[in-house]
Amino acid sequence: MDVLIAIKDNITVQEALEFIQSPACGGEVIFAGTIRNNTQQRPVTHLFYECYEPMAISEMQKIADQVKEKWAIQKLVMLHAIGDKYPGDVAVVIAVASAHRGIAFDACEYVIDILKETVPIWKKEFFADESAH
Amino acid sequence: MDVLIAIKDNITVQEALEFIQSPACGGEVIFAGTIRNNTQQRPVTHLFYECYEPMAISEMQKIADQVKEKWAIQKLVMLHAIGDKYPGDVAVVIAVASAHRGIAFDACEYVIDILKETVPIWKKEFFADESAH
Amino acid sequence: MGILLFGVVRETVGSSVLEYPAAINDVASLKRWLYEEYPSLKQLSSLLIAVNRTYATDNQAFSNTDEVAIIPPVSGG
Amino acid sequence: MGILLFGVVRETVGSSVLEYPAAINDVASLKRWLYEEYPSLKQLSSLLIAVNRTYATDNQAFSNTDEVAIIPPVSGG
Repeated sequence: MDVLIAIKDNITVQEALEFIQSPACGGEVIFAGTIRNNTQQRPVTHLFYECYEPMAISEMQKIADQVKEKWAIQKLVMLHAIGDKYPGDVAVVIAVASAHRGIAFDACEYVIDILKETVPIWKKEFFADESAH
Repeated sequence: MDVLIAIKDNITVQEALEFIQSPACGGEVIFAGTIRNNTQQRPVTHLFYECYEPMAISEMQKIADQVKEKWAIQKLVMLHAIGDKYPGDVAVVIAVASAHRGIAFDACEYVIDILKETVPIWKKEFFADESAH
Repeated sequence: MGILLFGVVRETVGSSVLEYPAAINDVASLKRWLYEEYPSLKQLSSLLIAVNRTYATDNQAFSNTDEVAIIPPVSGG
Repeated sequence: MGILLFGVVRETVGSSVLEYPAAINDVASLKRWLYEEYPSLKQLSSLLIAVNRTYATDNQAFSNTDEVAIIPPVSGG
């Protein structure tokens, strides 16, 4: 399994797609998490993401190891953005390619679920009413 | 729910992404089906896709209607390519955007599963040993 | 208007339109007629008929003003 | 080397590094010490400690040569 893991200021779906494209794989599943303009109906102006980078990379690698154990996946990409992010910006991209689509869906959803539970990245939301959370 | 349905010679993940991007949606799930260079270990040179276009569009619209009934999805794209396709080419793209990711995964997988069962599109595989199936 | 053919059925018949067979006016009789004329179609895992771009059940009637199509197993995606 | 702080813990303490507290050499005592010094941390739904970039259990020991970090509830994605 080929793996691309990165945490940086700006990420795109396109770079994930480029990494996973392979004529040996028939099914590609991509999850993109973008900044919403509201949280529980409250207008959001922007978010700030910070991370404990070496541990975050290490936890992402552990998730990749689990994927490799569980499924016959050929390519896996995990990208996370940090810094100030505005509505519409891409915060996270998970991309999976495999010969068959069912496991690509399972693996992609697993990765984003576990990433949100274990990877030390934190977001702070800034609301239009000038409060922050 | 905004819907984009198209059957044409060439399709890209990018056009699907552009349609579904919305600051109101936090989760985007995309499935891309690409031409594999083999089928059950037999090398494939190319595929030819044909369709019964008006009925295919109508069946795709029915799937969109089902998605709208079942889930709170904001955007749905269903693209299928026709004609000669070579390994690595994109044959089908399904893209879904919603406020929450779980239903985006469910809806995206549902759409590709049902599309493969009901939409009148046919592929013919051409193998390296010059046979066709 | 003839009957529209696609994929392996088109290849079997050697044409993308089949002339409307006389005295055939429901789905079940059309299928029987097809299997008699083109016995190799029996090998397909399914053979559906669409009437006016909608999958039809065996007992559905149609006339030569309807758009009828033979749908071999689909394989999109 | 101090103890690394992130997110709401960094904001509560007012610094991204906390000086290594004397006589603290396991995860459970570090947590007890943090809750005493910064009682508002008790409101967090979880507070984990990482030792050398790995989540640590309560009984894990460490020394000031280890990389220790306080991990408030993560919220990536």
